[in-house]
Amino acid sequence: MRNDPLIFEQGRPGRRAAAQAPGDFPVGAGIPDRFLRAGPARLPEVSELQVVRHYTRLSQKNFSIDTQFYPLGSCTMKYNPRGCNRLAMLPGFLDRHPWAPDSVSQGVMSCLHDLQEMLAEVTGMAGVSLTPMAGAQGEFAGVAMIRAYHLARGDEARNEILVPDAAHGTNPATAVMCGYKVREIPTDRDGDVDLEALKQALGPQTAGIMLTNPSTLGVFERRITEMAELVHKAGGLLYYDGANLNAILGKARPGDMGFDVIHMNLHKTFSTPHGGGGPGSGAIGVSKRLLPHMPVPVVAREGEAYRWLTERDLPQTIGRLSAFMGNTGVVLRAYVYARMLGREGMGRVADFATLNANYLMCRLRAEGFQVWFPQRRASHEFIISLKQEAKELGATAMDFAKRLLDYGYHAPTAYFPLLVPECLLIEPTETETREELDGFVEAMVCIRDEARRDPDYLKQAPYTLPVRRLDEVRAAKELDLKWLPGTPALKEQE
Amino acid sequence: MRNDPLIFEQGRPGRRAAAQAPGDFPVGAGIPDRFLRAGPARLPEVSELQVVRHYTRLSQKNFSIDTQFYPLGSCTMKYNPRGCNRLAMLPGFLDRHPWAPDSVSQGVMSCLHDLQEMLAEVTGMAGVSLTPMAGAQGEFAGVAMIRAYHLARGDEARNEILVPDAAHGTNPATAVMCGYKVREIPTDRDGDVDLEALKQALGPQTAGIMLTNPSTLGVFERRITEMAELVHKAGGLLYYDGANLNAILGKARPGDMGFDVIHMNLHKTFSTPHGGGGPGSGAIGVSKRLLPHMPVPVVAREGEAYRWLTERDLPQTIGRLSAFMGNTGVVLRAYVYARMLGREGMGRVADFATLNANYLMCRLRAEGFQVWFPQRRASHEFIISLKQEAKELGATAMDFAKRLLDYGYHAPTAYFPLLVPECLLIEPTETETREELDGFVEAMVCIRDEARRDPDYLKQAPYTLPVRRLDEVRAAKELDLKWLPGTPALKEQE
Amino acid sequence: MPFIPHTQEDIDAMLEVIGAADLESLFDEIPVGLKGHPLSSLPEAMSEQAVTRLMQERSARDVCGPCFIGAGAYRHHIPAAVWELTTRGEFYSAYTPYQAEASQGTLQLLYEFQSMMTGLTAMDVSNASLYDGASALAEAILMAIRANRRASSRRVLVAGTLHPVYRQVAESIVGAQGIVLETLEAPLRDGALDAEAMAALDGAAAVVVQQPNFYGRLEDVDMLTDQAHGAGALVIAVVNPVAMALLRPPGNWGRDGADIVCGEGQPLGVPLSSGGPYFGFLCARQAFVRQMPGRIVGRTVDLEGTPGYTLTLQAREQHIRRSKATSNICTNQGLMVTAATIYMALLGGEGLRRVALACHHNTVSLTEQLCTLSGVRPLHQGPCFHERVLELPRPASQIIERLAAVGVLAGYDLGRHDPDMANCLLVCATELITGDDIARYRQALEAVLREEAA
Amino acid sequence: MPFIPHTQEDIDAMLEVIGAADLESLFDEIPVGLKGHPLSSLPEAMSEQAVTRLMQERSARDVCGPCFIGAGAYRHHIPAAVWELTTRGEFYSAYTPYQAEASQGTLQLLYEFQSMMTGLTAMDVSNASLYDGASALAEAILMAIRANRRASSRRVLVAGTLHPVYRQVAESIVGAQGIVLETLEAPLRDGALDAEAMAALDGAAAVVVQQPNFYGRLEDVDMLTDQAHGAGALVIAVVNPVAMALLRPPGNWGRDGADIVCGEGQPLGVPLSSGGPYFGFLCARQAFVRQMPGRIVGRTVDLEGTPGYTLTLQAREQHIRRSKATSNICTNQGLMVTAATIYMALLGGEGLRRVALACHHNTVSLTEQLCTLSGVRPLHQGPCFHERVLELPRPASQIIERLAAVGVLAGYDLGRHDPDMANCLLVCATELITGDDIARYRQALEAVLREEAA
Ligand SMILES: Cc1ncc(COP(=O)(O)O)c(C=O)c1O
Ligand SMILES: Cc1ncc(COP(=O)(O)O)c(C=O)c1O
Repeated sequence: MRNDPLIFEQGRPGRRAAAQAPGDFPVGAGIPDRFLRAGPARLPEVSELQVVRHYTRLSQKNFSIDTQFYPLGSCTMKYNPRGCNRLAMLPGFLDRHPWAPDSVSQGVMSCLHDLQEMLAEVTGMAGVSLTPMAGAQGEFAGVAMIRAYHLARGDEARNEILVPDAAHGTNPATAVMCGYKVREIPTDRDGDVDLEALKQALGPQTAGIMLTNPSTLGVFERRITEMAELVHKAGGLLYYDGANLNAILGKARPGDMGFDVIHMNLHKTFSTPHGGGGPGSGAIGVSKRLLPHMPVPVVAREGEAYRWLTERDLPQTIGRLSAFMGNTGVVLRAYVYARMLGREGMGRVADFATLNANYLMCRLRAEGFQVWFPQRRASHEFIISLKQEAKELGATAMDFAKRLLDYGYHAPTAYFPLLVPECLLIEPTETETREELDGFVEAMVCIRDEARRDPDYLKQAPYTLPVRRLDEVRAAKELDLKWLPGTPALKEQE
Repeated sequence: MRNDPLIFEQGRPGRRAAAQAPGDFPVGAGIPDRFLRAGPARLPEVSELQVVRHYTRLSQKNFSIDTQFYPLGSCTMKYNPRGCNRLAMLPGFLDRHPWAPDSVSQGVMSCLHDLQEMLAEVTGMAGVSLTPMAGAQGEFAGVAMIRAYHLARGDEARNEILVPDAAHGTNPATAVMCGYKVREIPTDRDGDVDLEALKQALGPQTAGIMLTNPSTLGVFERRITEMAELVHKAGGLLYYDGANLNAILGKARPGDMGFDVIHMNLHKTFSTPHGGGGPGSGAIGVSKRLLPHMPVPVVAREGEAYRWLTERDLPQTIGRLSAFMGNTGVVLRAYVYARMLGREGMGRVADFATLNANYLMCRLRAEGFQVWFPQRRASHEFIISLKQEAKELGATAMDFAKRLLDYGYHAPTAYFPLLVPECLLIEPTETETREELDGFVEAMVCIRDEARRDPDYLKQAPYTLPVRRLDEVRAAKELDLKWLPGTPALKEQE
Repeated sequence: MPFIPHTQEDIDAMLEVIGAADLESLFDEIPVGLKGHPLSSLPEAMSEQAVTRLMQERSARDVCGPCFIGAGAYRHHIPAAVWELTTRGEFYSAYTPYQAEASQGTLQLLYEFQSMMTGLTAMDVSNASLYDGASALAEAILMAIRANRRASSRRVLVAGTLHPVYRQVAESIVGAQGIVLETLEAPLRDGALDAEAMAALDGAAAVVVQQPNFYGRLEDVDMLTDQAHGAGALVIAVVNPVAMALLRPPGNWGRDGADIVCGEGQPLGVPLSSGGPYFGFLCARQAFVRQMPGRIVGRTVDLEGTPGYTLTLQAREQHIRRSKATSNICTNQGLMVTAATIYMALLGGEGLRRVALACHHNTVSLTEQLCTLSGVRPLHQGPCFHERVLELPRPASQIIERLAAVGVLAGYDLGRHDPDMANCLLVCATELITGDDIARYRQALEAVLREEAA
Repeated sequence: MPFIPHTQEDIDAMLEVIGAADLESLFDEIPVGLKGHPLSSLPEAMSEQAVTRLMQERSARDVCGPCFIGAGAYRHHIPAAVWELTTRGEFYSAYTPYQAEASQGTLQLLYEFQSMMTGLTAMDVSNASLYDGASALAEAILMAIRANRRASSRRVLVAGTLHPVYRQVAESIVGAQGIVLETLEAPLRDGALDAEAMAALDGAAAVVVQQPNFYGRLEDVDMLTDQAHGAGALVIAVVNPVAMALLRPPGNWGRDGADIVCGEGQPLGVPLSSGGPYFGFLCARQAFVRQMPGRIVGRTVDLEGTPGYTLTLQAREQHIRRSKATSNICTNQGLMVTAATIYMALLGGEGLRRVALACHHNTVSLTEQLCTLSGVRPLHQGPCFHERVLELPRPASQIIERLAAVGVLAGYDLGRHDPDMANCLLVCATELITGDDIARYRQALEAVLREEAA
């Protein structure tokens, strides 16, 4: 596979993409010398063709939804409709300044308002704020609102957030950022939260609990109503981590389950792209009691006109989480997607995400892989454990993951949730065909055969990607975090 | 390399990209049954994600300017600025119906008019028509005008077009389409047209001569003025095949050389993309005497307003060559490019195209490759012959071409012009860096070394592409020109 | 220096390798008198920023609002995926796939395109595009002359209901080769050909029929095809590809089907863009494949037996056969074919049928609505696809201008081609037209008619 | 069923494999009472065609013409190549590059981004983005508290000239952890901090300084940095990245340079888009690298010794360290970083310097022109970058509305944050503003002022 030198290494002093810069103005008297930088900033000096060619080639080295099946559990890597991208990038949306007066911004505001309403309806919440910029920031907003709620009632002793041991890392990290202590609640044999443990953990120190349902174990928390009652009785509130909303969209609503606050990952359930790491949108929905604490701004409709609600309108708000109003462009993509799904389409998402997951689970089980909760229905995702393969063949979940790449499949999420040994968390999503799922099963079977024939072979996978397996230990030990002039060029590859 | 089944093979009966079709209307009484087709058209039945994934993956199997150096002689594969693409696709341009009244089309018409003027100036011609849809159609228009000119003067005996033996295949093919006989003129030892032979060929039967200058041999026809005089004296006209205009853009003008008509390949000199085969634009320029015969429509400026000139304005026109006015979208790209180059930029194209070609030629010569006209200056392209390598090592131009692909370089044009044995026609263009040229030289040297070590190795190249060398003979013998239901799926590859 | 990567250091070093003193001396073979024209009328260079502003301003001047014009170019919904994929650099900036191994993406796509077009037209073989519909007809006529070995004449009969511009283009292109186009005129009843028209057939090498025809009317293609074949003429069908998802495809016309099919590919995912780039398509019987103009892709295998795709039958083409080629075409409309292939894959047979039906349905609504205005009536009564001729109480050209001024693009003025039809307007409504659009048109037309009456 | 590929046959076969009777029974673990809410207020599904029309109509309602607003978001020229490349599927639809071998494209790009940002700021290390500039400041403050082992306090001093919304966001985020933000107020001379302001420093863990500051003014960053360091506080610089191509970068402020640098990345090739998605950047000294929030990419080798790229120092992050992570951030703003990296590569150091200079130059012209109107004058005299405060004879809010009505976006109303500044307007002119735009602004403002005076 070809080597692509760093863009810096392709530069030459004085080379420029000359069509892109304006003419050269003198600095003038406006800015005294002492404010100016001594030399030019160290940026690449390359031509426009070099830039286009370099980044086109780099892009080809990525796996992506647009090129591969990506059954990455907890991440909902489904098709990102191209229509959403194009419509969110219409000039009127793209060029609007965030401080443009409401009077000349009714178009975009109407979209945001519509989406607020749609999300409230589909989650069963009383109000929605679109400002959080990703799931984790939605979590922050949610827990901050829980805190604001208790404090507003003078209930200052609550200093603990409960988190199941299967929870995503952002949950405990968020609780801490909001000033809380974290208490872990164990999972029972069947994959549900251990209700006894929960009861024991609840108390006057309990601010709330963060749950996702179905959980990151891929199963629906069956006693959710009971749990909600317990937590509420203890004076705590329930937070719904909406990363798994795809599993129940249009089928069941967190609000009906008793949750007080929810964040949605619009970049999962509402199909906005992940962009190689972001941006997302972590829109939050709240029950009535948290309405006063929502993060601002939020769009309100007054007669035919839309206007921004700010601190003035919501004096008890937890405040602002971004300089403007969050990731509007992402939100617009989600809005277009929601309109294309419509009422009927919402439930179909859950239907087919669940169908695909259960089908894939059953097929893998039939091929002899260990499904972790075999007695349970899969939600939109499920777990298999390669404990057996690791013990008998020395082929770990990591080895399977890396070898899958050679077969043209992105690896499922590996080693999460932490409590299942050698696990793969597999989420096929609703937009994949049955043939694709069958191909994945076939690849898993082939890989196990390879492991049986030669366990070492998998250890060295992948074989067909731009690089072989990378030395991550070295990366962390011998930190090399940026290019510097004079650094030796990358080793030449053919 | 992965195999991508045909899009048809990925379909299932009843599968659809449902967001893309309108609702289902009844046929109604409007169309009686006997007009209707019996069953649905045989098109793929696939989901939107399948389509996006399939064509994204297919695209990655192509070489292109955006990913590789592409020194394809006679084709001017230079950087296609992305700004040209974006601006030609602005909604106002994209959505305009070709029959929209002039009164609401002044924006696009002003661009076309500006470009007509710019092209006339840079080629030294009196008028320009943008309607021909590619070089070959420009040639057709040009030769048809020559014919119209003679006929209009009652000069009906002229039935022959002269074409140098080095000419591009479209030249003789065009002459025949215009009803002419073709007479070939040989090339002399130095790469110029054999002037004696030309003199002998000229006569009252001569309608004209088709030339490109610099010629497809990569050298400038030095006695062009003399040739023009000879042809004109014989009553013939001179046609300039502008495929090589990149070599002299802004430096010398065909009009000044005595040409009566020229076509320009806007998809070469003016950097619009080749799109995997097209579209192009073969705009033509004419001297005063051919003005009345230009193909319509053409944009005229009257005061502040633009209007289309049609058959009514140009009763002696050769007529229309397309239903509307040619490849407007391509022409707009060329216009943006021309505006970005501006006056100064035109000459720079020729300067650096020529610098790159001469540098590459000198470096290859220094490495021992046989430059075909070593005593000549290269224009924007030049020829090397691998006669020696073919004889001594059994490594043909074809073998070098195929092996270059493995090195990440698109092959130069091979076996054209026909008169040079085992030739590669190499055109680096002005937008490539010196480093890229050096890399190409290095690859050529390596390949020759490989041939010396093991002549058979090259015969099997390429090795690293999606397919190995293809059986073209079989393709032509056992015609397989379309997918049919039930055709065996492609052999599975890993 | 936009797009030029050379630094001064590069230039100096390269000139040294060449042994030239300066850039100018690289042009020392060009006679001095031919060099150095000042190009003084050319404008200064603009940055991308500046030219962006210029083009935005110009494009904003042009009215594109509800469009009821057809007459050869049709505004359809184009799924966003089509052009987001088509403009990928690997499609956009690739050359003609002569190096097959380095062009499998484009080649497989073209093979799929050929498969789709033959599916749509029910023909045996398809090429990989010609310039546009009108020039494709010219090529089809030349091809028919080559293919019809039985006919000795160079006479080709052309339906009087064919798009008149197609006729003009065909004449411009085939005229020089001594081919004579005659009109199938005769009783032009209700905007479509009838059996009597076919009397003129005798000895013609080919007949050109358009379905739906220029007036939007459906022709009795079975009868026409059989009669032509009976007289020894080949049938050249000019068809709208979207209509083919609904209507009987030329391969199934009459007893034996049409012989050559061509048309404008624009409706398949290509934007209006002032008339181009579009693409012409051409399909034919297997027997005529060696007479076809344009590129053709075939499936073959590589030296390991892996299937792959390559241009084939290149001996028909100018770069091999030169003056004996089937056509002079070289660069075609590849990128448009890329878009069309993706479009057809997204729509599928059923989706495209629905598009066709929605167009038909909207055109019926449109004509019904407009014909409630006094003085407006349909000129023909027979079945139409998505266009129809309306007779107005005033010249269509005036009405068109007046409506354009209020942002409605009313249709195509038939007076352009026939002074007798000066009051006739050809209207079209595709699936993009909404009830609101139709109401707006009706209202604007009503206002103009009332005003003029006053 | 948009986006669902299942045919009825697929569904039946799959249910059989599962052993379920129907789709509904796949949800049999969900208590019955929780299912089946009718969602009656949701609208019906729309086709892409219909939603395209809807969005086109809505987007067309919003005025975007000449924009003189800045205040944290800036309209710059974005080369077409930036988003044509950024929206390539392989960038657009990829996940976070946890599987390094399958993500070398994104990872190498991020490594290049880190190299560019450290080049621009003259700092040692950069992360691979945070959400936006304001939230990046919050993270920088949390990081400073962790990093400044010398300081025992959780007091952070914030320049009174910092963007007030940044201050609000930082408070929303760091407040819960007992961190107190205090204002560096004192003599706010001519819109910038002076030495006296720094008296309050004692015992602070960190100082936050913005360059250029909220009012567009250039701060005396050398003095501020040295004084802060003298008092044992870390210096957190909030900077505009375009300005950094022209101004002294934080790594070179004072004797030792700033300690942490953050800011809004939007000016680097990211469209305004109503405020997001943008991206926050964060750079720091090498010593603090393990305290950084967000992802970091490192270069390493594969098992054949080939260089490659991977996420590194993941032990700082929530997916490994959970409640002890440096931040809860997971999804960041990767795609915006892709755009910014391509933008910086296209502009280069020289190009970006020219952009900065053109902005400065245009802002000087703008303020000069507007200040020829009676009653309009600059509030501050000292050096500015590309924003300046103008004092008007009326409330800025009124003027802004009036000008918006004629399509001019006049600036930012400082009365939002400070009633004393109700007549103050913060204006900005980037390189996109032309002389015509300025003339149009001046004319419109003149008309409004005259009218109101009358
Ligand atoms: C279960 C769960 N919760 C929360 C998150 C955090 O969301 P984000 O990455 O948008 O911050 C994720 C995302 O990976 C998740 O899978
Ligand atoms: C020398 C020459 N003439 C004519 C042509 C024909 O141009 P086009 O392919 O645009 O029809 C070409 C294109 O390859 C060429 O190289």
